[in-house]
Amino acid sequence: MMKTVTVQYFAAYREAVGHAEEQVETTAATADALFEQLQAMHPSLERFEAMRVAINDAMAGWPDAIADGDTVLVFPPVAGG
Amino acid sequence: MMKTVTVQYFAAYREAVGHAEEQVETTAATADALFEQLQAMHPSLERFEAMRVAINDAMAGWPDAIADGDTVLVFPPVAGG
Amino acid sequence: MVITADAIDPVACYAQLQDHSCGACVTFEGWVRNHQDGREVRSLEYEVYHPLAVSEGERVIAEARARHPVTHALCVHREGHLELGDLAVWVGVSSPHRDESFLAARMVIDQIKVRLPIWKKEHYLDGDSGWVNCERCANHGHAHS
Amino acid sequence: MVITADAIDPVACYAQLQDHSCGACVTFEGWVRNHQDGREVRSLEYEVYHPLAVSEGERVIAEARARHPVTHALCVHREGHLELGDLAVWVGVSSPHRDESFLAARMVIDQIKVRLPIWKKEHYLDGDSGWVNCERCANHGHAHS
Repeated sequence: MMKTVTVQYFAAYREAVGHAEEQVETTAATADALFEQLQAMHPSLERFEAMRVAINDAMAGWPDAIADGDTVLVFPPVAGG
Repeated sequence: MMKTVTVQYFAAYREAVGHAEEQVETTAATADALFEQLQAMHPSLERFEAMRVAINDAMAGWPDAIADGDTVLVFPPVAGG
Repeated sequence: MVITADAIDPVACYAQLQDHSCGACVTFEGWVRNHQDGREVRSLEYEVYHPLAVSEGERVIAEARARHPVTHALCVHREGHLELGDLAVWVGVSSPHRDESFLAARMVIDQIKVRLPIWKKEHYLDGDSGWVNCERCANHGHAHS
Repeated sequence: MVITADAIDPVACYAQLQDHSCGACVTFEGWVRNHQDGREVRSLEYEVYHPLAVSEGERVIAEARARHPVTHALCVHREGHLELGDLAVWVGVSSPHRDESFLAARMVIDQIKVRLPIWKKEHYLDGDSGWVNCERCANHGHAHS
């Protein structure tokens, strides 16, 4: 089923992609499948073990489902402190 | 052999004995034996496992020897911090 | 959990920990250091995603308090441009006895560093700059302060 | 190692830890607490035997630095009369990375409390007062902050 989600990129990912936000049409069932599609769209988007995802401003897991209208935040490895 | 040592008492021991310093004539070979003599002189002087001794301004052990003219510091259990 | 673009005032933060029922106070400060993995650092930027940095920071503090019962626990993190020696993160804890304060402070900073959506870009003395990967990042594993 | 009859100024102490090679700073403060073993405390006195408190304190700091290499490590302890909330002891450490600072600060305060010739007399709200035995004292074993 085709969904439209808003994807937001941060820090190194924003610089790799070249913009902070985009609308993406996708059939991906999970955040992880969506990330694969994003990598196909942006070959510079590197996969890291420590990358994280949030859906609608809540921390989520990569196997979590995504729904039409979701905002998906793609976080490269964090480095606070 | 009879020796003369200066004994200094601190905190709870000073209050138990009633003064901070005294000259003591002793035949005690060690600090521990001297403490037994001090307890005989001052029954209020309580033995604690955590009590410590210093000889001539250096931390010492209770089995350490004492010599004529030494200054022996008798420390009740410490409680810094 | 506070995220601020202004310089952190550790004295003002510390005042919030004071409590006559507490005999112990532990603070941790993260400072901008002049070297990282053998490179000389000139300055850095923190990028923070506020909504989740605050909520995840509050969760970290609540978890630390649940495991190590302390009376007060606070954390403040900078965002924006920082110079060498600047205070990047402040963690402060107070409790009746010291064991809980040490353990809670350590747990808070350890978790803050790996869980909050905060990213650090280092500017090097040689003119180069780069995003720092987190300390548990498998691809570029190395220890930070 | 500093023993002082004046109020400890944590900001002045802290300034001595600052160093651009350090990314971490841990401080421990011991405060006068309003309760001890179920009794309400009003104030206290510290008695210190200076020559050995200073030399033993320097030894404690040197041992902590040998085990946990840190860049700066300082300890200041009060003597005399202290009121509730007063700063009784301050330990501060800075190092490139945080692990060493946490471990050294903890080791310094743990050893300061059991090794330095410092005694604490508590004045209780009920008018009574008494010398506190050290936290490892077998006769009256109990934990302090």
